[in-house]
Amino acid sequence: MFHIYCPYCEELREEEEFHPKGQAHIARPEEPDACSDEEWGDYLFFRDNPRGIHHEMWLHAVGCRKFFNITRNTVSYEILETYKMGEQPTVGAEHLAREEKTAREGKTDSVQVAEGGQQTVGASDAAQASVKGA
Amino acid sequence: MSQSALQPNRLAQGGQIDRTHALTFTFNGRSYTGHPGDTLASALLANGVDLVNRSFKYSRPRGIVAAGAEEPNAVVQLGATEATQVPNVRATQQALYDGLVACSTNGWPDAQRDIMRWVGKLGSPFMPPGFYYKTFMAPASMWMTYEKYIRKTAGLGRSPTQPDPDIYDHMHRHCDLLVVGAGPAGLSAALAAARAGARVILADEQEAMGGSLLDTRETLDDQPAAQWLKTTLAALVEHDNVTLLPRTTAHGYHDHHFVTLHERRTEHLGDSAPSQAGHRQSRSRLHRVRAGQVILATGAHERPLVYANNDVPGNLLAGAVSTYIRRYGVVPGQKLVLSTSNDHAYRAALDWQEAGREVAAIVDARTAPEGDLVAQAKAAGIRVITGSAVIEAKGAQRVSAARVAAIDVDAFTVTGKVETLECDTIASSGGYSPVIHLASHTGARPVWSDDIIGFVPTTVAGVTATGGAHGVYPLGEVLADGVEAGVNAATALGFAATVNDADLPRVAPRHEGPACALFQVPHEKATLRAPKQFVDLQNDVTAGAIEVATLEGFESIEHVKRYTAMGFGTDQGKLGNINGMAVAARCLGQSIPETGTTVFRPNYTPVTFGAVVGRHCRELFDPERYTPMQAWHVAQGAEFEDVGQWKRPWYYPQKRRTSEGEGLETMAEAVARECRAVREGVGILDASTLGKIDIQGADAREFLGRIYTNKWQKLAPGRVRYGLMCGDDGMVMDDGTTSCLAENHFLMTTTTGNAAPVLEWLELWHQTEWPELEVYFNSVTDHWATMTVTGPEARKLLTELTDIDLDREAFKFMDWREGHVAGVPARVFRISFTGELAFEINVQAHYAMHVWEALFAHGDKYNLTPYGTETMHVLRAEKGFIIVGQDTDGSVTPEDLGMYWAIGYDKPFPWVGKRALTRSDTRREGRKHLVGLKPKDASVVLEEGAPIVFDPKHAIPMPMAGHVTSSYYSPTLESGFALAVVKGGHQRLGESVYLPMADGRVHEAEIVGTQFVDPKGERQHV
Amino acid sequence: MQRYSGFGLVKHALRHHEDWQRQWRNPTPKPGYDVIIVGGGGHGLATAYYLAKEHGITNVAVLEKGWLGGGNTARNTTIVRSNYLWDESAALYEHAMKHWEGLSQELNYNVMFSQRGVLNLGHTLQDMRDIQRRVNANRLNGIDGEVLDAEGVQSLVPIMDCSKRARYPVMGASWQPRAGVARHDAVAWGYARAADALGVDLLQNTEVTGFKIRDGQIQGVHTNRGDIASKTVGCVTAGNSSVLAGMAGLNLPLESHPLQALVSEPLKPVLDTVVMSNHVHGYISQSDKGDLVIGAGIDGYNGYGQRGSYPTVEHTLQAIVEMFPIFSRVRMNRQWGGIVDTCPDACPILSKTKVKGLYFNCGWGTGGFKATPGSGHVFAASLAKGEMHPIAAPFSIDRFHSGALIDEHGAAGVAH
Amino acid sequence: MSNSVHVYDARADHATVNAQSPLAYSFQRSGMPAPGEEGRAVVGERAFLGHLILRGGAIVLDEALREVLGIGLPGRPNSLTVDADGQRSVQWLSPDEWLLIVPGDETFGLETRLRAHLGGSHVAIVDVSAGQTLIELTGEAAHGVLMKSTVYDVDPHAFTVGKGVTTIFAKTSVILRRPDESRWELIVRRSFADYVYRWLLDAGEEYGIGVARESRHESQ
Repeated sequence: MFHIYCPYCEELREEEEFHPKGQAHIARPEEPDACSDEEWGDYLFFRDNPRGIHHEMWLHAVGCRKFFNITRNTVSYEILETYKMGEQPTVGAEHLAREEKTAREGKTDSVQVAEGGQQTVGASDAAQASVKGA
Repeated sequence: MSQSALQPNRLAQGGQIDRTHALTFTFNGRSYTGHPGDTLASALLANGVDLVNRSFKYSRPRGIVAAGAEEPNAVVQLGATEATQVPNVRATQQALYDGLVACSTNGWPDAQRDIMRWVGKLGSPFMPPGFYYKTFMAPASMWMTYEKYIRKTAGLGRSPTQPDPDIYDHMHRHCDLLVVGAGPAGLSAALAAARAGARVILADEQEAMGGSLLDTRETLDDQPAAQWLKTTLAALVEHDNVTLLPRTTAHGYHDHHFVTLHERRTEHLGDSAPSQAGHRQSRSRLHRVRAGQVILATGAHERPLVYANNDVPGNLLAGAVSTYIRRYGVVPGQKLVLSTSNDHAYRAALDWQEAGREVAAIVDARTAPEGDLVAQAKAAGIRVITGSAVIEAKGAQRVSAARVAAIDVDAFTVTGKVETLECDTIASSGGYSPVIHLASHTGARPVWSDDIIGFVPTTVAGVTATGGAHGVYPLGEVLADGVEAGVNAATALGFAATVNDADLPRVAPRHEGPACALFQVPHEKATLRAPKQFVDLQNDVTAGAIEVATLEGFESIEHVKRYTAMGFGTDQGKLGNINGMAVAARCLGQSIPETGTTVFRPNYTPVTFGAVVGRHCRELFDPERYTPMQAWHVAQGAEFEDVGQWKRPWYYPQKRRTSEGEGLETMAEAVARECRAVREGVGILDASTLGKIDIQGADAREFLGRIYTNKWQKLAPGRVRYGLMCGDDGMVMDDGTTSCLAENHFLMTTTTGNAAPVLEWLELWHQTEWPELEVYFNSVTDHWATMTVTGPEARKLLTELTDIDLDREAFKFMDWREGHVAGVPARVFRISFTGELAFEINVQAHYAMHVWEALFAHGDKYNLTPYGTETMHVLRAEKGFIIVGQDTDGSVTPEDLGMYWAIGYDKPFPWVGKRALTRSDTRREGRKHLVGLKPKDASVVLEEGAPIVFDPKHAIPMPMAGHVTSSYYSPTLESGFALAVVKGGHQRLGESVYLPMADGRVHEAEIVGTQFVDPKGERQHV
Repeated sequence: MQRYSGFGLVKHALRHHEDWQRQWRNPTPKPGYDVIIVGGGGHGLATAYYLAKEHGITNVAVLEKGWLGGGNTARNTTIVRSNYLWDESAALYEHAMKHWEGLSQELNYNVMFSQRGVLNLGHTLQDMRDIQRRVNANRLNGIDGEVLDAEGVQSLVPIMDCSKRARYPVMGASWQPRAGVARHDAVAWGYARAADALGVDLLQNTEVTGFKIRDGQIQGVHTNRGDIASKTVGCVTAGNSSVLAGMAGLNLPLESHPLQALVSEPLKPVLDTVVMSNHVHGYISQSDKGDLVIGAGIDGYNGYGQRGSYPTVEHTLQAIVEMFPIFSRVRMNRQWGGIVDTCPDACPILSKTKVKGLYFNCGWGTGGFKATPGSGHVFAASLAKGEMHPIAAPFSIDRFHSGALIDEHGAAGVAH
Repeated sequence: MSNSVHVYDARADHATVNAQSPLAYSFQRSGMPAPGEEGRAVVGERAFLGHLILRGGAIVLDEALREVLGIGLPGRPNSLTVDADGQRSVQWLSPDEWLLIVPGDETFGLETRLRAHLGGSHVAIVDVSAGQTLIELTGEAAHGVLMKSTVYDVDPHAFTVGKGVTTIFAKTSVILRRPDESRWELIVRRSFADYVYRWLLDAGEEYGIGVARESRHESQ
């Protein structure tokens, strides 16, 4: 059972408080009517399913009710970072190779956490821009 | 009678039992005595009970082999009453209590006289591994009969047939460091970390903490180990940052250092949990521990040697012999032969001799054993036979002799003449396997170590194995290893800690010679011809079976295990797995690490379902949600319907008098009465369960337009509108009304079951796609109680109680007003789900009962009738109003429902669900449409879920055109009617369809519109 | 192939079981095959068997990165039933059911298919509507089944709490008598042995590391044992399908989730049917060995770790004890997890791809085991003919673009 | 105050209206066992308080709150501020959400004054007073009762005074907080209150849990 750092509550909480919500950074097409059936189907149904580093969205359902993102290894289940909606991951697939190397040397970090920040969420233009670009 | 006559194998002194108290217990119908401190196993051995069970497949007699969690044979049925039966309890882990009743799990009429032994004896040659797969195939029709008899012979214990009188509970724990195992390593580690300031939990599965210290021959600081143990435990108790959990097994290691511990709180006290100070207590408790770091100090399990007839009662593990003698004061026999591959096991012979019984010989597979214990044994005059092993046990229901011969371990051959040594006990030791179970639960694969001749764990970050759990066995090293682990864990947690050698107790150094790698002992005959050499005693898996499996091409160890069932017992192969791998490796001509590794799944030892469930059962299985009017509904005798977690009144059966006397109305009668009341007078519904979401913000209106299919730009304050919500796949997901409370303020209602999902849905879109929109959503479902007053007389009734102008022009259909009802501030919404004049009254939930009762106080003269969800469904269906989830199923679009009026095709923003409506499949002809069905025979009420076909004469498979989604008898129409989805239904109005039923009847119905009553919608406008 | 029979067993016993034949060979890979099946689980082995048996294509290799039947075949709760709601699914699973009946004899390997019946319980009015709808649909599709009320359920399973005291009282059930359970490992082994006997090369410890594709046509696979050529490759790799598809530059609408199961300690026979409840969420049967075999739902996150989260197990046992209060003192022996590849509509994919000659059979979610013979049969026909078998055709990947989903998920809401 | 939001005093006059607290039915149905003599675990309902949800930016809300109520908005996650006489509190629920609890009859006045201060800011204030209730838990075994009920770490050293979280409680959610050394507070949703009450009595049975006599469940 996961122990998840909520970037809004700024502490580790039990998995039971959270709901997984699938792949992160799935942006709705700006102009749905301009999408082909294939593009729309891709948006609705086609998700990355990596064996390894995965960026996924979770909801702190019994908690602050905020959606946020997790970078997690889908094999070891190690959580490499959590970050707020609108932010970008700092850990990618290349991390896995590096991590495996460290693991062979007998040492791994347990949990890294992206820097937390602002107290308020929502209306800033910056947040809008980064979400749209996600 | 003297003590020894009562308990022939009980020593007069020694051990940690209380001889001043006798406990009486029953095994297989016979009464025995034991002492506090005994396990059921030690008490049985003390009483000279050799045969404790019959084996699973061959019905062979079996005795106690081990003294702990690894015991494969002594698996008993426990319980004095039917309700308190516990199947498959390991006698080695069951503390003795007064009045304990147990019996063998196999054997009829009992384990001693078992008649199945003849089947086992005669049949065993015909039961190679996989024999089920190779037979019972003809004739095919007979399999179910064969299976019935096969099943009867399977299983171990039996389930109780009555509900459990006990309760179980959970404790959620958090700590910096969890230490599993309170042997020397675990105790040292816990103390070191506690001293550094860490919050520590120390859990140990045994009745007493101490692990190997409870039966060791060694001294610490020149004192018996018990002294150091006592001091250390006392030191731990003094730390208020330490929680000690004895009788607590860590059975599952889950992700991120979440460990489940099972604490047997009362199993040592009796069949059923006694109450404590007048309060009920749980029988056992499951601790759900979230730890920062975990130290596994779980020790090691001794491996038996695999030799012929090694399952006859009287064959024990060498370490178990020492444990029974030193901890329980029980010598399980008169004359011992010890067969070993290592020094450590010698202590069994020394303990045996010191207990005053005879040691026939120590048979050592090594040619030149040279350790200190070897010297001690020789000095004690014990005969040591080197380069040899016990190759076969003799005896039927108890060992009578050991056949001993010189062997060549590497060549796997018997090299010398066989000598038969008379004895009644054979102890064996093939070395030790670290208990790596918990480490491997995390997915970490153990690796083979030639140094310790066993698998050692690899661990994920934050987990440390210490002591025997990673192959460190000498006591002095174990203690130091434990301290180091504790200090390292504390340091990693951020506490200042250092190793101080001065804290370590002195342990006299002891030289141990190297062990040899012996698993299966060679026999004069080839494995397949020799007497059975058991690898997995519980599942009756022999070395021969493994050899056959490899002959048949099962080369992966996983295949071997599955084909032979090795390791699938309740002991999960704690004794047998490594030996089995060694046999497979030998047969395949490869090394053990080449053959594979061994991975364990939770649980380490079995855990009672009840403990996993905790208090989440019966009345606390799932929350029951109530509206503020629940007490009233109960008092009125309502029948309830489960809607999500809510209890909603389904209908209110009233007393009625018939020719048979007084009774309650049937559901049909009650519903007909309630329906008529609404259509003709006035009814009232508790609609408080509807989801209610308060929406505020400058962009609230814009947001609604994006999330609903229909338009919201022009909805004025004071007005209400119906809204339909889709996923972006275009399928209907919810509906409800939303009221404009003020320009930037709306109140959305959702269906009862979708309240939480819809709120989450709104938040999802807001937080992830449109954070720029200024809007906030808050649930007010529980804050507002809702009651619907509906029917032609609704206005008259409400007028008596409100200051709101209810005039039809002043307060139009789809308006809302604020005012007072029964003196309580209220919002009243003129919306209708029944098609009748209707007012939905919202008041703060505190006052709901007050208003409800006031309405009834005034409602008498109008025959105000409470109605439940069933009547609500009938009335709405008569009007063609859908229920999402009943008339839709996740594959229905607004167009399929014919709700074009609720689709804002020309809204500027591409609202959620719009694009999907133009996919090729959503555009195609012949989709299923929602329509009304009028049965040709008005007395027929179609079955909900009934299939609809165009051609009822078509052969099976008969093409289906749709199904009935809602169907009722309408007291208003005096006819059955239904809603249904039918292929191309909107183009088929007036056509007939057929409903072929299971009983052979075929109903005919006409496709009609969905509005059956008042299709022009005049009544709600009155 | 050495035939198995009771008589043969006696013969072998007299010879101390020393001359049992291998059940399958351990061949060296050939440079090329007519057809390559990637994935040596039940579905892959069945596909290979039917290719050889029914289509005469024997130059076939099954490539398995580990051991045969070592994936979900080895980790499921062994339930077999065909009472699916939608015509397309019902046709597929009933096709499998017909093969199950008689499979032991066909393979000369007792897969212990026990038609002890499956109950799908209903606890709410909507459950009962859905049950009526499904059983009616099944009837028109020629699939056995009936709707039982609470009393009917009680008489079939006397040890279940069917009283009104329950939090969610049992209102009724659908009952499929022909459904049941089978011995999961034996299915893989039986197909393996029969396929091997027909000449199929079963290559264990052979991991596909890439595909060789030229001009949009599959040419073969790269493996840890060298390249192997074939113009027809069928991938049947369950939870690892996305990874494999990625190697071919394809994207599948799949997510791989942990699916957990658990068993009790072995007990004397106490439960003679399979009981499934979607509402209180748990399913249970008793194996011939005596274990209560209990299934849980999938975990919501993606995971290849063959383990899931503990609360899923807790909720499952809560459901079991709610339905069977007498099991409170029974003990849980072992739990484990499989990796199930799930589709958005909870239906499988049997499909061609953009790469000519490369086919996928995946997305079975929690319903794979029961489909094994049917899936293998129609997939083999599709590979042999180069056109999807009519029963397989609706399960094309295209449906996720057209919108023509077969929504067992949304509509039936029935656990597998 | 902007008229773009419908601000509405829906509180009735408790002198003339028979108000029922969320636990009223539970007290009637499950009874109110007396606490054991040592009072190791005692529950009580503090009914009819004013519960307001504040949504918006921390800075504007903090300013308004200081002005109107004299206490600041807790800025740190999972924290709680209580005023001098312990009657009014503000708790962080999420980065843009706080729970304000005040005596019931102050609720509407407070909302009105807050709105007046906030002007046209992008905020929301929602009265949820009748939708939830506050349950107090006291006694030395209170933390044992909570350990049996919630996944959150309730060790008094970890869950310090002034902390408050939304978390799992048995099979529902609660807001759990510790306003002072002697007291835990659970804020539960009305429709789940009966379940929470029954769970607490069950979990506390071994500690002799009982109900404080002063619990008010009928009109005050």
